[in-house]
Amino acid sequence: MRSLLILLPLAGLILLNLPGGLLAGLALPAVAALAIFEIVLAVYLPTAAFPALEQVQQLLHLSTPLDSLARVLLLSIGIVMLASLLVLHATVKAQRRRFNVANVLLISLMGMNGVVLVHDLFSLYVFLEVTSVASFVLIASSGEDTGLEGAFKYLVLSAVATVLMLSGVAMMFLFAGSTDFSAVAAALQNNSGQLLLKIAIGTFGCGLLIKGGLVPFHGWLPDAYQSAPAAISVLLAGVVTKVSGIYALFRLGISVVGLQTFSPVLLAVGALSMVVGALLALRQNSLKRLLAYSSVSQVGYIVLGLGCAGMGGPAGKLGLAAAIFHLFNHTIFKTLLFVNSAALEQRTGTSDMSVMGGLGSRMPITSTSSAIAALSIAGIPPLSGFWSKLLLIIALWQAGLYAYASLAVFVSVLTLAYMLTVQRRVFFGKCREDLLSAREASGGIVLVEAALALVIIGVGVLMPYVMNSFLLPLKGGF
Amino acid sequence: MNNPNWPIFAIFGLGVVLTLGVGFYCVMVTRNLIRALIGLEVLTKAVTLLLVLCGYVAGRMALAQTLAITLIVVEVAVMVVAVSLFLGIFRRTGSIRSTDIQNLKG
Amino acid sequence: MSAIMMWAPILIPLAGGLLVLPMRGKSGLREIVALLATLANLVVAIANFNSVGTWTGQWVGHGLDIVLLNYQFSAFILAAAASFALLVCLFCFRFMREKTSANQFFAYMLISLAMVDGAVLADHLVTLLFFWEGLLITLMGMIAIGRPGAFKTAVKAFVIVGISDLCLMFGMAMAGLASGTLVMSKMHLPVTDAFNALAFVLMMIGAIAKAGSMPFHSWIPDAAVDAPLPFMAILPASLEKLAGIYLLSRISLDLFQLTPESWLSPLLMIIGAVTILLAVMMALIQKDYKKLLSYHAISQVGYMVLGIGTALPVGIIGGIFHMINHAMYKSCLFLTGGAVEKQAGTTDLAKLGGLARKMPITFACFFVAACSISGVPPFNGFFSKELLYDAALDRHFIFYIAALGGSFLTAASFLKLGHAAYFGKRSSEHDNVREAPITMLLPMLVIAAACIFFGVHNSWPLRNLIQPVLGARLEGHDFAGWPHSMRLVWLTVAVLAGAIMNHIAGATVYGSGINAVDHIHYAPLLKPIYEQAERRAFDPYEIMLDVAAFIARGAWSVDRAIDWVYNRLAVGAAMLGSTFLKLLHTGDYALYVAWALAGAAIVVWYMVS
Amino acid sequence: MNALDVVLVAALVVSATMTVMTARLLRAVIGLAITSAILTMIMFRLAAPIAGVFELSVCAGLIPAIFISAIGLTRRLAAEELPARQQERLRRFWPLPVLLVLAIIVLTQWPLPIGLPDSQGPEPVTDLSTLLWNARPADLLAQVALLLGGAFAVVMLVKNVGREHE
Amino acid sequence: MRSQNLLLLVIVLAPVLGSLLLPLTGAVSARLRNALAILLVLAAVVGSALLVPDAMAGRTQTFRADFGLGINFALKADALAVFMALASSLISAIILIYSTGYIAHYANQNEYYLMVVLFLGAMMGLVYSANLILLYVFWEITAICSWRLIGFFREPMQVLRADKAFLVTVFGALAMLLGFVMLGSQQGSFDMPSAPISVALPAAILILLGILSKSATLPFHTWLPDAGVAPSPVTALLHAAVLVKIGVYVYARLFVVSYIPPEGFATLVMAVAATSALVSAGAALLEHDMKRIIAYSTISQIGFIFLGLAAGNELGLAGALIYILAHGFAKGGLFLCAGIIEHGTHTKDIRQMGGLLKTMPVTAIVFLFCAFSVMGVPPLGGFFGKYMVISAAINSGHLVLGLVFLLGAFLTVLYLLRLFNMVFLGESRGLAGPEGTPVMVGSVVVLAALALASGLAIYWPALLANQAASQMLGIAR
Repeated sequence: MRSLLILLPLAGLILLNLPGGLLAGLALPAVAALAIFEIVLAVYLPTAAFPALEQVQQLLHLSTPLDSLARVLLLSIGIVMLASLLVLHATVKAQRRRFNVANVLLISLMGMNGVVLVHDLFSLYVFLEVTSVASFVLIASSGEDTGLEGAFKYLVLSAVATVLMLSGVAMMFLFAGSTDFSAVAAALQNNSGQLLLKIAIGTFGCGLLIKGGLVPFHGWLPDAYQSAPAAISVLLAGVVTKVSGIYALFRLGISVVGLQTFSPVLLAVGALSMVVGALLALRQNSLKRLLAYSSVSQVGYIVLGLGCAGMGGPAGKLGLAAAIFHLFNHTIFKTLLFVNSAALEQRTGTSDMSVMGGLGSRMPITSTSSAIAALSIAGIPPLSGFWSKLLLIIALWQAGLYAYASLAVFVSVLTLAYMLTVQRRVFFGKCREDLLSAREASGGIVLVEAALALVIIGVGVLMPYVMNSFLLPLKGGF
Repeated sequence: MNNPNWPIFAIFGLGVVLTLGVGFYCVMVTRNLIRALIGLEVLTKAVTLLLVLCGYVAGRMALAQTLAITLIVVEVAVMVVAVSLFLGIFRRTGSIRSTDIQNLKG
Repeated sequence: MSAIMMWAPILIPLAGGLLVLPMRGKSGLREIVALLATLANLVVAIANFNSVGTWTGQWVGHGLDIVLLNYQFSAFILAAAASFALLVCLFCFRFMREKTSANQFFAYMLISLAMVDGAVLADHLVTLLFFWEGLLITLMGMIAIGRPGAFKTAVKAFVIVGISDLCLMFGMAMAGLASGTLVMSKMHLPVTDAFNALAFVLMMIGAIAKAGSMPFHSWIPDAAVDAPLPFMAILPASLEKLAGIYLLSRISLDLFQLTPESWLSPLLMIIGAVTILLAVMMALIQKDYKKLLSYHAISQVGYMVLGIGTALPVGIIGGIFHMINHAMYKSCLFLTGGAVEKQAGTTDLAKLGGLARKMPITFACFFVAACSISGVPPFNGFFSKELLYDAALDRHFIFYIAALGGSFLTAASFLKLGHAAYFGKRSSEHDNVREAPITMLLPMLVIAAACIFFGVHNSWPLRNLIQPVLGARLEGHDFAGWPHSMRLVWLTVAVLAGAIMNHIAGATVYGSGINAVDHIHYAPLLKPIYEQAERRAFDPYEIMLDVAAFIARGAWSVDRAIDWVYNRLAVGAAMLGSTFLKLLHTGDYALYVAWALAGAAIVVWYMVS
Repeated sequence: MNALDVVLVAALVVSATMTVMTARLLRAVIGLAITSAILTMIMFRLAAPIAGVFELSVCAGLIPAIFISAIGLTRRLAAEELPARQQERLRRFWPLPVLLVLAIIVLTQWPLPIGLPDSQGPEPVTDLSTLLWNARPADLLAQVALLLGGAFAVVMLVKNVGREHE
Repeated sequence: MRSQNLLLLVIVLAPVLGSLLLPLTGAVSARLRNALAILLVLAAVVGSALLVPDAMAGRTQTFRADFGLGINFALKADALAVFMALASSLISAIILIYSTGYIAHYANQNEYYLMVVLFLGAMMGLVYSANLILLYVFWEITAICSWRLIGFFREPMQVLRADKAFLVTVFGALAMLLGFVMLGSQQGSFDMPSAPISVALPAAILILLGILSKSATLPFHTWLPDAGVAPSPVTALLHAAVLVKIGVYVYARLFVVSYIPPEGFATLVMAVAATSALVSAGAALLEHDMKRIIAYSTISQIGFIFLGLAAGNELGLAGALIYILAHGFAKGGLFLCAGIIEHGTHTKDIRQMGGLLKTMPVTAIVFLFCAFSVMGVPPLGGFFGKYMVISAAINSGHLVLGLVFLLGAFLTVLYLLRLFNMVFLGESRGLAGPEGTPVMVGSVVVLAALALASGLAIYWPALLANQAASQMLGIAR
């Protein structure tokens, strides 16, 4: 089943580009169909029961091919891809560009699926590269010079990341004689004191941190997010960096290296990202750039949870659960925020907040959904973001990481501050004269906004059920 | 250091480290976008060498060659994209200087 | 004693008041209702006079119950209050006829009466406080319905009395803690330790502020001008004095055991002496009938406070006797003022004159009351003052001199008032002034008669009403009859004679009664002080407002400083950090690569080490 | 220590250094090709002939060609700017050889506690084509996707941009 | 499951879930929406009232559903909760009725009703909550609602103030959350313990920060006067009836009922409250903005409530509860009066007002009566509350702090009368608005009547308050 996730996009890609352009008109529906297929697969894949987080415990020897972490990611990829497509449909009208972008989206989809599914370090690298290449093209697809600039910076940093990762892969390969996760994991256990392996873990990890855009490896991220076309920034922020950076880091930590070896690094980097990202987001004029820094900050939370997981014990398990949960939540609300930004871009032609104001009355659904996402990202109950942050804080506290827990708590204030700035400058307030003619965004975007907002509220309010089915397996440790 | 391959690993490893240094230095220092891409290429060379070297030392030459070939293909694809971006930038801005692509900042 | 009778003095006026309140317009019904209510109240008060009874009711819990106790002292005060209320009501029958706000006046008056009755009957501190503070609203209301702008004075009165009532509240809470009970008849606290002394002082503030002593007096002269005149007769002149001095006596005698040795006794005496002198000095120079009287209403409180402050039986008896005497002659005086105002249309002394012919009965009443207040034998004021002199001299002659000096000035000011209003040249505007109607005269006459009765036959009130209050503390003394010390009587007479001579001299020099005391008014040292006082520079209210404003400015700066921390400091710090970080992001990818490599170097170094 | 190995490594490093330091971009690209050629030799030395061939054909052939065409498209500019930038580039790049020498000294004089694994026995699969086609099919698929991505990059970024300008 | 337990669920969920229907209803008919909103709030009133007999009998209703990790949906209705719920829902209902008159001419009414009813629902949830995390959830829902409501008029300054209020309260709330996490780690669950257990000082301080920020007590108070830019019913709701009482309620719930604070903690709280009472009273004396003055007054009065709670004896607890009730009525009335005045004169600057007694006599009288209650003048309810808390402070041995509060009470008299003076008395300065609509005036009259009734009929609320106080202290009656 899961090989379909890699094969189908490729097949689609080839079919769409058959000579004569017979099927060219089906580009968008094809991608949409694949995304839906992916969502369905993620939810209903029969190999394991969905609420199977107990498997996290067994992840170190990875008995099942598809754990719930991968499943969460597949689900996120499907959802975000669908959202991105709808935004693409609404924002890009030129048929040719639409077709091209849809093709590259397929490449990206395949790359991400590959990243999630493979169990080989080198294959992981290859698929990361597929995802990245697709991203470069997508970011630059508008042809604007900012897009090219952002893509080029991403490319340079990504190449550096590649070098770092490959160095790590090579050195692990040296010891394991293979690049398979289990073989490398075994080699790492048998050769625990080896300098080269330590360097390898360090460089590979740093490569992933660059891909994930964590401070101080984040330089490319705001530029790329800001400059990407609306639909692409949705995809980038929603899943691409999560999959290529954060998921790979999870995978590395869980399946290969053992989180405990570098959890202090993760904690420090996570905390730094949290604070720096939030501070940077405070003073931005571009909504997308602000959201990009917000991503940096929120990814910091996720990595903090991952670091907490490395502390081991029941608190570590809770931390891992919290990190995965926050990863999912962040995917949803950050996607929603970027869709909001796309809606604004559609109606005002810019993402510069200094020319907006009081659009709440003109774009009620955009405004409401954006408020919901903003509150969720700031960790205000009863929305989804609160619960993941809460679990994270509980985990950090129980792991004895009091300073990190306090920091995580108080960065929420900064988060709320910049999110309120967005609300204030864009939606909440008197409508500007020149924006009185603005309308609600087009149907597809509104649909996405409403759906994602409902997901946020639903996960938040139905947290008991999410907890029962998703987190309770860890209760024994509490 | 008991491994019979140690001298080979040491000398080529030194080569890898130095080449990596050259590449990173180039990427960070140059203001010319093409030269930056050349720097990245140098980096890739170093990594390819490291991969092959590790395969050689580990006695996994077949796999190492496979990986190296894949790596080369990836390298080509990335470079094609990079040069496309470069050309795009050149056409839009008329410049090949990295100082001219600093519009996104702050 | 039945619960109904127990509650009747409270409920009858209250019901009457609530009934009257909606009666707008000019119907005579409200006067009748008010009259009936006060009459019924008097009947009840008399019926209750000799009975003793308690009533206890669950209220808030935690020992905060309603406890009423009717005993000799409270019955006496109730009866007195009821009498004055009835008389003032009668007076108002005509006086308030044309006023549209009369319904409010009667309502407030009746409710005030109910509150005073409740406060006097209360045997539980919280019950007392409930009624005591309840008086605030009616006080405010009664002043507010006066002439336009009176509301400001009402607010002033409210602030002063309200703040002192808060002190009373606090003192009560302290006393309750010290004694373990809030039931007044069970409290017997020594005032030796600081805690109890503070409690006493705070409760005393409440009591003397209600009575109108300095430094809580300054609303009274303002109210005299702004409020309807019967208000002055009923509240500051009688009911509030009754209540205030009643409470002062209770806390000095029952709740706390005030002894002459305690430092609180001189404190009270000093307050009393200062009040006597300063207020009468102010009274002396007033050019308005009502305002002059109002300063006397303050000054006379000084005597009572002084008397009770001596903590000697003779002083306390004198104080309480002076309280009832003062209530009589002062309400009588205010009523004459009311009659003059009603008939002559003004109370400005400069415009009045020669009214003795036109309004002989009013003048007669005025004369009796003025003699009483000046302490002329054999009117009632003379006897109570003699007791007070006795007590003051017993403690320290300085207090005696203050009291005597007060008497001198009192006499002088009433000579001036009488001369200016009832004699001297007659203004042509007042040609058609006629004697007041009978409903107004009757109360005055009754009170004037009572003044004479209480003076000539002082053994009745003293033996039946006042001396029992002291009970065992009286130690068998009997202060009825002619004063013991003839020496003091002669001194008093000499002072009165001096006052008359002073007046004659002044009136001759300045040519009119109203200016008879100008030599004091414009005396070298006093003149600037008087000027300042007229400008309210010494008004404790104004001073308190200044102090409050000072505190407020301090608080305000603290508040703004805290706000600055939020609005400027916190935001500024975040913005500074943000700006700094933004500057680091130059947009140069080489820099970003350098960061990433540096980060990687640190991470690898950490992993290796 | 084999002298040939030292020569090869030295050649590689010197070639790479020359590549990044040379004044003209065209020469830099040629330097890159030479570097690739040296790497090919090293690969032969390390018993990786097939990968070496790929390296030679792709990295010494294809990639320089791409670069040269790109430089050709921007030649006018590169030539104009050359004299002005030369001084600056020298200032930027002179520390590189110094740093390299320093690094060589440090790395050779400071023995790092580097351990190598023991021999891990014979390789399970030695047939390259089996490995490439059967063991790593995902990589192959990814390569296809990557190449398509490159193609789309050219289509979207080079071709279309040109068309918009026309 | 007994019907009372389900009733508990209904009280909480009816307004919370029902509020979400309001925008939909509003799309159909504004009148229907208003009616539904009032109905939902009345459901909470009636439901809470139905719980009174049980509460009086000392029976505690509970509803719980366990969700793991110690985060449970647990509701509990003891006398304290019932008292608080009844007081706040009753006041909210009146304010809501007033709103139908006040808000009728503004945009965003759907949002307004949604937020107000949701707010009340969250308040109910908070009051009945028996789990720390559940409490926190409802706590923050109220913050969200107040954020939207404060910025209701959408002017830049108002939105900024809304953000400020939100940020400050969230800052405190997050500190509190950290405290909760500490407690949770200590006791292994986030359920409030049935028998009080002691709590460490850091956790207590952190939780206190949250409480202070929500209750607008020094040094987190300045958002409250700033929030006076909100529509008057909202300020009434936030400042008077519900929002600021959340803090004191949680103090009572946590530090009196559920946990034993460390030694000296109560004195600290009292000192903070005393400073707060004094500083804000002083500020109120200098302020010129009508609603800011009343807001400062609220801050000051909250100090008195804290005094009663921190005194910790039965008298103080009962007094604080009565204070909460009386202050809710009176301050609600004051804010709504301010709303009528603002509606009529279109200004909040008292220096421009004067002589409004003539044009707004009913408002003036109501204002005065509510002010009397706040000052503590009998026979209004504020009298008993003030006496009881001050007495309790003295009884607990804090005489000096009591004297500070006495000074605060003086200033209360001064600033309220100054306000009355400036607004209603004196010469008119050209601003002479008409009396409000009948609904608005009727609402304030009802509030004033309740303020009066809460004093005259103190016996009945006192019964419940005393029951709550003794239950809080674990004294069997």
